[in-house]
Amino acid sequence: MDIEQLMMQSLQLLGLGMGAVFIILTLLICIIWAVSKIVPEEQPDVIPVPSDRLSKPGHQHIAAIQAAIHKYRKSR
Amino acid sequence: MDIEQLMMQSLQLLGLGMGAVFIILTLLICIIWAVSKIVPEEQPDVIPVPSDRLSKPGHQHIAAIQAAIHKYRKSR
Amino acid sequence: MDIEQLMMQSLQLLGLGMGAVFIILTLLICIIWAVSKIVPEEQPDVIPVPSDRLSKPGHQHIAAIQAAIHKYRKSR
Amino acid sequence: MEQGLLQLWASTGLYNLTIGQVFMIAIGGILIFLAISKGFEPLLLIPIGFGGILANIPVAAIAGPEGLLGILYHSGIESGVFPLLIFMGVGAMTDFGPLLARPSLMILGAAAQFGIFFTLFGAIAMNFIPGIEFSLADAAAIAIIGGADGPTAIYVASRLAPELLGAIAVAAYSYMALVPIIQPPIMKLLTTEKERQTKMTQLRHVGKLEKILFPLTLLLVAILLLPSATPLIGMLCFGNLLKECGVVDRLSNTAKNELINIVTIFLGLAIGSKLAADKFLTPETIGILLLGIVAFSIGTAAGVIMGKIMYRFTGGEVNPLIGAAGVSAVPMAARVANKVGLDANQHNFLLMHAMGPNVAGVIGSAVAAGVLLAIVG
Amino acid sequence: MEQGLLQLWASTGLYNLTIGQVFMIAIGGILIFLAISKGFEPLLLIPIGFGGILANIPVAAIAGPEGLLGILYHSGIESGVFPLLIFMGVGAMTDFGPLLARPSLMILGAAAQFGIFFTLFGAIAMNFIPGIEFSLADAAAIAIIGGADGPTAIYVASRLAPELLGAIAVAAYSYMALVPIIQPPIMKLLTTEKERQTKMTQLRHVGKLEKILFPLTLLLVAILLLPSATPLIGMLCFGNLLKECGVVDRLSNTAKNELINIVTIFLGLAIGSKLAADKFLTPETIGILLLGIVAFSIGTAAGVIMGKIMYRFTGGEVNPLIGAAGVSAVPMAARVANKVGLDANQHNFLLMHAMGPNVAGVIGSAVAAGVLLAIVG
Amino acid sequence: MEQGLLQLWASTGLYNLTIGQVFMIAIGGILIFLAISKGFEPLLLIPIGFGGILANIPVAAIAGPEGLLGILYHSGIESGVFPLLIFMGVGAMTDFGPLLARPSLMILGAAAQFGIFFTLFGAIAMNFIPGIEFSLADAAAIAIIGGADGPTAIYVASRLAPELLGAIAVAAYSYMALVPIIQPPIMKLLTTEKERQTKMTQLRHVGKLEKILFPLTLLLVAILLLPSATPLIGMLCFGNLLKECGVVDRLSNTAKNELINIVTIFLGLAIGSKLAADKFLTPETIGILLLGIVAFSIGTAAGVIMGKIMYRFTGGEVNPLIGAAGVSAVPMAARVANKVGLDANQHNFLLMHAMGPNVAGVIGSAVAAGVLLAIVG
Ligand code: NA
Ligand code: NA
Ligand code: NA
Repeated sequence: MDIEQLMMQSLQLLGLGMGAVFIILTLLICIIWAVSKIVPEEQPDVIPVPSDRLSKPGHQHIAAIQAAIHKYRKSR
Repeated sequence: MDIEQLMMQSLQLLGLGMGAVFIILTLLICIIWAVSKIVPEEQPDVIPVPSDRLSKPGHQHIAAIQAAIHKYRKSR
Repeated sequence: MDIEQLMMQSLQLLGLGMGAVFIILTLLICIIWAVSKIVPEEQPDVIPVPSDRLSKPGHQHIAAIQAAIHKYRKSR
Repeated sequence: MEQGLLQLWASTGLYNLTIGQVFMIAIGGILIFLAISKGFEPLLLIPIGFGGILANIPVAAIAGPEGLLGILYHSGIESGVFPLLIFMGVGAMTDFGPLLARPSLMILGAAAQFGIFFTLFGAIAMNFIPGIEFSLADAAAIAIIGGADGPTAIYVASRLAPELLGAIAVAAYSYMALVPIIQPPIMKLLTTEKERQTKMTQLRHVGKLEKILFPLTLLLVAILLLPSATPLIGMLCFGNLLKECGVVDRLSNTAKNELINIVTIFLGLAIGSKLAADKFLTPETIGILLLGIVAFSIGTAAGVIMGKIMYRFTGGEVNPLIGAAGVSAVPMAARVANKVGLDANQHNFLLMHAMGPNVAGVIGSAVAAGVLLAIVG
Repeated sequence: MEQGLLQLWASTGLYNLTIGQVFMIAIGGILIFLAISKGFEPLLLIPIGFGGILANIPVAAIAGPEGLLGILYHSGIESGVFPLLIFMGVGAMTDFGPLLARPSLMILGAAAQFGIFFTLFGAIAMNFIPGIEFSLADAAAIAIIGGADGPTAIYVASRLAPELLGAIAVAAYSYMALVPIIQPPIMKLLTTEKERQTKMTQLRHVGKLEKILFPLTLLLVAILLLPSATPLIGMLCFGNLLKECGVVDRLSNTAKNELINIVTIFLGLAIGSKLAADKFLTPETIGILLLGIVAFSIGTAAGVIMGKIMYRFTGGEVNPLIGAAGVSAVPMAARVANKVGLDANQHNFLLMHAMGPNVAGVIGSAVAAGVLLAIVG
Repeated sequence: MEQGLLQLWASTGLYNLTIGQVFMIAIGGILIFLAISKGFEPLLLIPIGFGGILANIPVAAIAGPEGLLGILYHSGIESGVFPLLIFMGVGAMTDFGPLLARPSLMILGAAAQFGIFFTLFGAIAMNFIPGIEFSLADAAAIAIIGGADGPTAIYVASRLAPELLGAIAVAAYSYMALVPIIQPPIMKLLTTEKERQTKMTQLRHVGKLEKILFPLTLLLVAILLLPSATPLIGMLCFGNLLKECGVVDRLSNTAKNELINIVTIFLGLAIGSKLAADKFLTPETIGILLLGIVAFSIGTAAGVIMGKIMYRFTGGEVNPLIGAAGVSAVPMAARVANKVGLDANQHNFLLMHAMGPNVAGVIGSAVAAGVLLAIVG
């Protein structure tokens, strides 16, 4: 196959390929959009914002600590 | 092979198979029973029941907390 | 091949093999030594020794506990 | 350009899909749907369902001998490697303690294997229906569905009737997932309220040494009496020995986690490769699905009836419900026995008591598989 | 003894090394150096570089058909298994949420594939240079470098031009590592300061059901329109379904951790086996390296230009910089878009907005790969 | 029915077991027993022992070419893949720091390889015994037991004398397990109390860069001087580079955990396949077991004697005991050196000092393996 023919083929592939990519991704956009309309909206899980600024080390630790302090306070 | 013959064979397999299953599992029962008699009985590991109801978050945490509180108490 | 010939060959292998092992490992010693001279010396990471003897259960826990106690102390 | 467009069009699914493929893709989707929304054995039905979809895609030949699924099937299932590795992982996960604590309950795990051999007979009887023609090997492979044990069914089917493997695997896992629906009516039909309320005494403590000796003992018995079952039983025992011996935890952890996960993914996809429309959509498949549910039901019934016999003989010390757990389907069947027991008596916890027959059922079906492989294979 | 010494001497590297092998060992060392000291895609360039060194050792034949690298290459890359398993792992890691939140941005991931097809044309044009002779299959395999997606490039190259695989893989991963250097000048050249300062509105929350449906939808579209892309897209979707369905976490965790790590090690070493001097040191390799950078640049430019078009059409709602992320190179390209955005406006966080086009780029290059495989393969 | 019963009976182990198989099953049991109750290299001896049992089961043909063990052997050991992957994992686990801190101690790891070459001579001398006929390749494969390094022994044996692999692997791992029993008497015999009490100065700190450069340097030396050792040394260095470079921790963690665990299970089972009675119960096996202990003892002695020489030359700065660690058997031999040192002086901690010669021994035996493969292979 001579180079001109190959170049024609590759030009053709450029057209077909970009066409296929755009068609398929556009179709996907439409479907995703449609699905998002059909599917009942879901509330994002609200993460309770701890009022305590100390929350970093993990809730369980804090809970344990508060319990310990509470107990200590009572035991006096 | 005609179907009647196959059915005879499958009936025979039913007998042989259930026989083998029962013989082998019964033999296992006997062996397990014998082994359990021979092997010296082992005491189950007794897990010490913590008197403190707070033990959920893990002993180390509690230990740390108690130490901290103890230290604080002393430091006053 | 008769046994004498094999024994000659194995003696020869003994010489060649131990020679190769010593040459290669000696060469490595030289290279390692040279590299250690060329490479700038690196200070070992000094691990800060905590003055607090309580540090076993992990710094974060301690931090949390101290913060909790601090808060409690203030809140009184 | 037109030529290229035509070539591209001729390579689309729209151009190439057959009705059968569309149908099978839908079946794959349904398996996935059931697995996700109903929790039906998701670890296997999601890979199988997805593999089934991939296997029915035209042009791509993913299930062909050079496609990913074909390669996985050839190297892992045709060879028997995957089910054996799964069995090793199952061994590394299984605690035989409850079985060792009360070994007599193993007899329930034996009785439930009646489902297998009855179904073998039923599969042969199906040959009277025109259009269905099961050989003895086919019938044996189908019957093993009654063992309610996935890897055993796949291993036997891959040896005796590879062309039926897809349907057998789907049937086995589907019915295992359906255990909570299939078993309770049978259990209630065959037992009285009083029987179901039977409480059982606490299990004795089983020592470490007994647990270490068990896999070795089991293997020894299998070697002496039924070597054809030793690939399956051997790997089960190997995994269990790794677990119980206590000195190679890094191996047993890998066997029951990463390794079994990897093999599960590959196994599921590879089974999916057998859901290709041209192989799956046959009268045989319908026969297999029918026989599978018969096998499960008969196995359950046989286990419960043996439970009733033990109830009678022990003077009411054994709750017949735990006989249903003898089919295997670990741990689902034991949970079902527990639940039906709780329905009859709120304070009746049968779970640990049902675990013994449950794991005995695994051994029982491996033994049954050994018989089938020895005589039919 | 002299004979033995001679035999030993004749087996040394000093006696056997060719100039080409020395050169390639140095190249392997450079890849490793760049990976370690500059952080250039170390997960792949270290195994590839090391594999390249091993492949160029005389006498040992590690890359030969019976050597470790040769075995890994034959069983994992020639078969297509490794890149597909990597794709499964990538699927199990990828969150398609940002793409689902604003699907219109997928068009940016489509535009960036222009780099692939333009390079295909460029590779063919290179045939005018004497000494270089690329077939259409070669050109397609080279062009896919423009997809900026490692496993896709390896998969396509292993199918269309296995003899070029080493150079293509090295080019693909090297340029992916160089994204922070290649892309910013192009992005700045094509956009105005005002465009770069564009802030984007927060993404909507995407529900679990949408995330579960997406991989199935994507696979369905691929089945209907482009089955030749389904091995790649199928495994991506499978991994993603494992992740999103929420009922098989142990499988998705294994797919995205241990399994992908194992395959990455093997894949890297196996690619290294294609760096053997006699196969790698050819004029074609230089051509491939040149074409690769062209592909990346054109892809980036095309993405940015499409971004400018969207900026115009949406009345300034879309920052054109995120178009550059459409080439894939996940997540590097998205981070680059974010960084260039921050340079223009300190409060402009584009990362999540760029993730949509970024993962769309993965899909886009898989689609492009499908077209190439369908027409050229 | 009688026919069926006869067929079933003819398939039992009771009918088929040979005396040799019973004996080998017992051997497998003993290996497992020693591994569990005495802690003898359990990670390998449990899989090897269990594999040995499985390999001697009649009828099932688990070690045959289509059985699980046969498949594992063919794909993992015959190919050399498993020992090389183990070596990669070993590399990812090994800290060469102590060796780099005091490189001169490597000479101890060189001296201990005398065990290998002396045993080679001994194996050939055994040919004077009627009934034993070792070729040079056989003798070399047996001699490598003296390297006290499992994967090296398996790799060399699989290349030079696959029919002896079972006995060689069992001997290598058994004697490695017996190091705490074999070595101390030899060490005490050859050293004076004063020598054993020698304290050594603390090791210097070794920087990160030196640690990264070492595997590359080692590989380079092997490439130049002994390419036939590069499969082993290369994978060791690759694993170590993954560990030390610090940018691919997910790969090095997988290499030294899940991957090495999986390969260890498979390798052990596959070696077990070579314990089949008809292949294992030969006069050669007894010869191998004898030669193996000779190899270990001579290697230990050579290391200690070189230690004494260094003690003399350095004016008492080197404790000769650490010479025994030069045989490899990482980290057991280093621990033994430490223990014998503690016995002589309660405050004498030699562990880190012995680690240098210990890992040098691994390199030394890989070098020795390279020589054998280059000249005999
Ligand atoms: Na069962
Ligand atoms: Na792309
Ligand atoms: Na050694």
